[in-house]
Amino acid sequence: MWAYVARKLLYNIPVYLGILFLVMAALRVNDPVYAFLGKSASQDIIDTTRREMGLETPFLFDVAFWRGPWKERDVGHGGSAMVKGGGNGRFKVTWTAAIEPGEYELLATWPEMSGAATDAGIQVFDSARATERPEIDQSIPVGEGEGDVEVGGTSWRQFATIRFESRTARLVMTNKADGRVIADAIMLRPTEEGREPIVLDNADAGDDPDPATLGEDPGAEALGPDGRSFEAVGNEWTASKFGRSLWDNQYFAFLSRVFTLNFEERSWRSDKRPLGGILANAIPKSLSITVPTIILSTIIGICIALISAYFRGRAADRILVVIAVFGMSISYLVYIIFGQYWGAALPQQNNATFQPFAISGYEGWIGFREGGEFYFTPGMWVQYCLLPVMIGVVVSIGYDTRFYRAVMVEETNRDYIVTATAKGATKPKIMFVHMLKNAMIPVITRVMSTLPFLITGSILLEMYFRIPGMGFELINAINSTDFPVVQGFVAVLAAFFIVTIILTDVLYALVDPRVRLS
Amino acid sequence: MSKTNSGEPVLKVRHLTTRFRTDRGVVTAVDDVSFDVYPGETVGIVGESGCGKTVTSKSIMRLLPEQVTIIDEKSEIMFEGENIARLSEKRMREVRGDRIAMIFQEPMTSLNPVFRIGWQLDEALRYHTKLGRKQRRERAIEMLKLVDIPNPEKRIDEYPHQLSGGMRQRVMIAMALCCEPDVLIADEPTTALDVTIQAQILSLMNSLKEKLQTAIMLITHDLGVVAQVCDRVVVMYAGRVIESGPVADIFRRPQHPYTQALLDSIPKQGNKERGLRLATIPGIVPSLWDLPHGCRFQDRCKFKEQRCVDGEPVLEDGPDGRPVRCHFPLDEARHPQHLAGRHAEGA
Amino acid sequence: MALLEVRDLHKRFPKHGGVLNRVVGNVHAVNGVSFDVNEGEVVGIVGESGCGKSTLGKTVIQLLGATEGSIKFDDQELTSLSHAEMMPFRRKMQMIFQDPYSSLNPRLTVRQLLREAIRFHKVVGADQVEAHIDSIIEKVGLRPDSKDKFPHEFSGGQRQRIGIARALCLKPKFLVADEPVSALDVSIQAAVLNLMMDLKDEFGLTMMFISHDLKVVEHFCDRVLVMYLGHVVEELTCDNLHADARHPYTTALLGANPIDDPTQRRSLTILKGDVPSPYNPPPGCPFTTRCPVVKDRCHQEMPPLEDKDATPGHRAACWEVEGAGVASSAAAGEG
Amino acid sequence: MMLKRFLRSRGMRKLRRNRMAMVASAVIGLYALVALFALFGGVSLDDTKRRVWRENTPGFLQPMSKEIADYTLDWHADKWLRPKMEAARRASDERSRQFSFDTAALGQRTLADLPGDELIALWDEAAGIYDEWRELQDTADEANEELEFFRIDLDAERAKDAPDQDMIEELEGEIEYYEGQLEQAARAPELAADLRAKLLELHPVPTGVPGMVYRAKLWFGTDSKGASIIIKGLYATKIAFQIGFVTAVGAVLIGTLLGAAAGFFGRFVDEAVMWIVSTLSSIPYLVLLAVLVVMFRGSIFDNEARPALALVPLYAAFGMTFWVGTCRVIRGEVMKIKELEYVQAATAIGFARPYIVLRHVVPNTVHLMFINFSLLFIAAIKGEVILSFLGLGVKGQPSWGIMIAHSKDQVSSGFFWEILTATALMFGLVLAFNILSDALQDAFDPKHVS
Repeated sequence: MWAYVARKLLYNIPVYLGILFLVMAALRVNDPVYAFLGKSASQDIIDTTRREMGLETPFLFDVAFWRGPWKERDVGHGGSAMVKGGGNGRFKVTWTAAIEPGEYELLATWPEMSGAATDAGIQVFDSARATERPEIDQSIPVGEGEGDVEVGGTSWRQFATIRFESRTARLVMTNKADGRVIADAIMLRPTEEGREPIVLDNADAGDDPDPATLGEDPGAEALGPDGRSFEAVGNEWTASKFGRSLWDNQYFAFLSRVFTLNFEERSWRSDKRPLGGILANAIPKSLSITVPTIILSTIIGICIALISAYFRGRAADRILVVIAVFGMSISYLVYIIFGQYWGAALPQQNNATFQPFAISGYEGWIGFREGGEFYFTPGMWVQYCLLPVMIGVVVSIGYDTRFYRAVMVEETNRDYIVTATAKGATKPKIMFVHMLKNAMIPVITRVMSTLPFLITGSILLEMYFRIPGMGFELINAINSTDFPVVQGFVAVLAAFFIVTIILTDVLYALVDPRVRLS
Repeated sequence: MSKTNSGEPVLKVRHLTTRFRTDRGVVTAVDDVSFDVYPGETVGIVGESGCGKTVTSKSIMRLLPEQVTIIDEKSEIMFEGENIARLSEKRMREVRGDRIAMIFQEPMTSLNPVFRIGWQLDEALRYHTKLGRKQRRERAIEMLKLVDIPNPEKRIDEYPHQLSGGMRQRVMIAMALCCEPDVLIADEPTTALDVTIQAQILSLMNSLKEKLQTAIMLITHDLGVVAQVCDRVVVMYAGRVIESGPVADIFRRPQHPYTQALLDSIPKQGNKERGLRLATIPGIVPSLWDLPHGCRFQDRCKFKEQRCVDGEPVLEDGPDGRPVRCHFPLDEARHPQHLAGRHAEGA
Repeated sequence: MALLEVRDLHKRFPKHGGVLNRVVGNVHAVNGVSFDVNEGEVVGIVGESGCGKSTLGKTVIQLLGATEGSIKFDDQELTSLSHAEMMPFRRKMQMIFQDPYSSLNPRLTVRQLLREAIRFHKVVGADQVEAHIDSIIEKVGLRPDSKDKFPHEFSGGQRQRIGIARALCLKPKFLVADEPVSALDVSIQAAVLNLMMDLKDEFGLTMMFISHDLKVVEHFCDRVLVMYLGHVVEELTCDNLHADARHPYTTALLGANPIDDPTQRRSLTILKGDVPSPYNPPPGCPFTTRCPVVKDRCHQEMPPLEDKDATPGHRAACWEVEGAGVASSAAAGEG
Repeated sequence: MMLKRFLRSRGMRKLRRNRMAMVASAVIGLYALVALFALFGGVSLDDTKRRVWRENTPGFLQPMSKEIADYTLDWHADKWLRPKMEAARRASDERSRQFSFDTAALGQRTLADLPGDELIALWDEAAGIYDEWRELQDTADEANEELEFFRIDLDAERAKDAPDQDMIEELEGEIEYYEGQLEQAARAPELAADLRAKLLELHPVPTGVPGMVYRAKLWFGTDSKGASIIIKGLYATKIAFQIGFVTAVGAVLIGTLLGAAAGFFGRFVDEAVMWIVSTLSSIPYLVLLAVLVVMFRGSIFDNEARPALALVPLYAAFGMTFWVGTCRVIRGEVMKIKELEYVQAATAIGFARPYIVLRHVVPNTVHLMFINFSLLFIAAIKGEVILSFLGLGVKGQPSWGIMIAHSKDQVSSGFFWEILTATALMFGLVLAFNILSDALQDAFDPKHVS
């Protein structure tokens, strides 16, 4: 039997990974950074926020699937140039060079292409200090613009003169432009005479100048053998000249956090609450609604089913079936609206003496106060949770009764019931002893299959009665693309789901001897 | 051989008629069935599928679902001087399992899969006797020994799925006989079993009948089993009893054409002639919804005459002094060629 | 030359268990069976449930792939054929099934059922398909108007006739009948058996008749193979089955069969115990757990299936049955 | 062809005998007709937005109390007609004046077809009566209020042991004055009647067919924007049918294909399909939907302007989650059928496996497809309600979910017409499908017990 449980566990691991992948991928279709910063934020802020959020590493292997990476063309200086269509600046190239401090003229050259951008901007950094961001009109081919110069057989366009204090010059060009941006070669020509100009071509390869080190001064070793490097971010797939380990991505980072059970990750929303904290106070709220609902509706469901099966075919049975079907045909939301109206709003309106339920909201009824002192006030539970629980039970009774009735009635047709009758057993004896134990198997299946959805609580009830349970937090987190909370919750939920699947099998073994020993 | 039918029958069934309410209207599954069962005797109820033999047995035990079953007022099931057809449900429960017990065809599904053998065995004892837990367990183990189940002490705590088909049928028999009922109704007990296991069960039932003096009402479609085990036979066709009597007479000199045709259609053992064709009965059993006026076997009967079409024959004593329901019952004189070849000499 | 030659056929079903659902054991449904079927002959396969007779039938016509051993049909080895190469043989070898209620597709009328098979194998020209259907239906004794009815509109016996029609419409040479009459009442059983006999003679069919009922096999077949737990324990002709039977299991089977004559009432030979579980068969001869004449040698070695007495083709696999030749040493004995 | 065979099968004959099932299918047919009628122009999107009367008027059964009658009259004259007529008066040319007149129309109830000037003259008269009536109303209200205070003071004064006489006289004088005012106001109802007649003259209720249509629109009252609830209900029926049908067909098809493939071909196909099924079914249904909607946010599907496109996220959401149930059921059934003898017979004849799946296996699961279709139809409709409430579902057009969600606040103020209409319409359709799916299960599934 334990081999069976182990196999089930092994089988569910890929399912678990599948769940996390599905949710994380779905959330990342729209770039979350823009959801937070809006469209207009500058490239720089975008980069820093992206790193804070841990989004700078690729999701899995950063297949920029339909965005397409920088395309390499074998034209232009040094036999190659990189081209990227205009966009929101997510794709950028960086030229880095080790230089002697001093004033330099910056010249650029690129192969002529149709649809080139008119405002291709290059942000120049003096090590970490951002200097100017001149724009080049690449639609005018090099050589035809005024002021273009001929150096070493290729024509260049001078676009800025900058004084550098540090020993590193870094030029960053993004695809935030109105047309195609062409990144080919840059020349730094010192204004003082007698010093050689430095040519940076997109073919140079740096060792591993991690863009994350944009802030510090990349030491010499970070640059290529001749002190130059070129790297195109958002383009790891093709042009990334430095290797990124396969495991260095958001998915595995998250998985490592899950399997080491650390919940320190902070919510992105303003209050930056730790995930563990949110979970800790959300789960009890959800449970205080769904656990009573499940217990009550199962018990009531089974009782009604037993009555219905007992009077099978007679009036009582038909009435119960009709009520169940009628109940199921009304939407869950209508029950909630009228439930809240009659339960809470009406008594309050004509300020009836007996006002049992609050219209919405939640007060802790059990737990530890700040001082660690334990409190248990059932009155609070009645006031805030009993109404949603009753609504939940009323709604699920229709479904439960039909299911359990079908199970009971099916059991009554089994041969062993006829044998028991032939032995002289009374009808209640048959129902409550023979049949009930056999019926436990489908009952367990049903109850256990709703167990994992316990902790998300009834999302609708929580949203409507504004009880900040796990479902409520989850939906809000999703709407505000609060990745850590969403991912954390889904991880916990999926884990809980797999645990209940295993638990179901264990319970089967307890109830059904055939499973235990086979 | 058959018991001498001295004294009162333990079970007297007179004009038993059972109808079912279906969405196509009311249908009569068992029509005016009468027969007796004497103490210590095995009566075989024989007939092809759909002839009402199982409905007859379940009507006696009132195991059919109440809402759809109508047992006609004129049905009489006399047992211990009472018409148990009219008994209240409460009184009937006292009879079931204690005075009349029943075993079924599918050993695989007739036992409750989630309860131990021991629990199910002493359930009847719990209902009908005042025995304490320990005595009940001893009684149960004793019964398991009686039905030749090896090491019963271990088996009693096992679950039904741990036993083979034959073993389960033995448990069923033990369960039925633990209150020493007067009548055991066995509804096709060996049909689902293999031949060798069937042999074991049949011989067990025979030996128990001797030991416990229980009358057995055996429902089957296998004429071999009937010949092997039964003392008297009741042949049914389309819900009606068409012939009954001691087993030797029925097999030797069947009076109803259907019985005779049934016997002929069984492949003979022993001397084998190449390419011998079996006797068959043309046509199919009439549907209970549109029964023909007159004799129900008329469309398939070789000896059909106009009288068979006009009126239905009544179950009355034929030339051999045995009840038969046919206007022209077979007898030596009129149908020598049919009866002569019947088992004159040994196999 | 025999139409069908089966040599040392094995069929094993893997049993899965353990954490990784690996194969932890094998059920030997068919365990080294060898036999021949000559043209026009009817060979019976008899045995209790779980003895592998159905599996043998399905493996012979390649419904199930054989694990080991060779099956030669018309002198062509079947086990190595691809799906396409198997096609002509599919047509020549057909099967009749047991349960009338699940052997016919409930959504197809009789005409569609037959037309589908005929057109697939192009048994007759496109224009004669209807005529061919009518003739087959008439041959199996069904009313012509039943062509456009659904299976649920027929009785058990009639459905078996449709099953037979489906097999015959391809004009096969070899027919495997897997318990064709077991689910029918005695009178209908007789009618279907007669029909099968007529068709055998008319079409000159060679048949393999699988059943658990010895009376039916004795009546219908020329020769019979008695199987027990995947092995053939005895092979003999049916002419005088009762007298010829030598293997203890066969005699037990015959003895346990209640014959329909009260005057012949005799105590049925009782075999104690149950068929052992196929998951762990007993060592040596499989019948050791129930055999009335078991010796310790039976536990050690599996007795080979060999000729035991003068009558040709009468073979038995049992140490206790004196061999026709010298006291049979282990090595002797056929394949 | 397959359908013909299916219709003649045993199950369908049993189904036809089940009266309840026939009634249910008739009801569904009726709903389908309404949906088709609405689809082919019967009820257009802006029909559902056009104002027919004042906000939140109750439906046909509720009697009009006096206050509501006065309030309605006041709304009709002052809030509805006044701005239109004043605009018409100020209109420079004939065309814009006519335009103002047209805006005064309430659905089929247009202004009387008299020349412009006469209309304005009529309106002036009506305005005069209205002003006078209004004034009387105000004085009456004020008088009542004052009287109440003074009476209290008077009683209090009298109850004192040393009542101050001149105070009492003064109070009695005030009371007398205001009672006089009330008498004058007694004429108010009469004035109201004149005003109502005048307005009817100016803005007559249409007769004949448009009259019937107009009255029909008011049967179930109007919503918070004055639009007819019954029209919104009918349009929502179309939406519900659309959502239910597309989702159910899509889910059943995907579910059947994958289920049949997994069930018949087993091993790898089975493992892969069951992995997807387990993954999708272990995320709570609403969480998955919310995530999907975030995926579509900002895309072309996410704007009110094009309501048809706004449904795509809903379909995607349902599409991803609903097929899972069908897939499991069909897979179980196919695995059972695969072992049956008629499939083995087909293999024996030599048909290729895919042919056997399509010809012999899948047709025998048709009954399960129908059962699942009706179950999923219901699930889609009920799912839409919840999604619309959470703001993730239908956008830009009325649906039952939108109607129920919007009516949340109306309920607390006692106005139930919108929520009851939506619930009643939905109840009818969902109940019919429930009964039908039960009947289908009885007719086809031997094991199922009603």
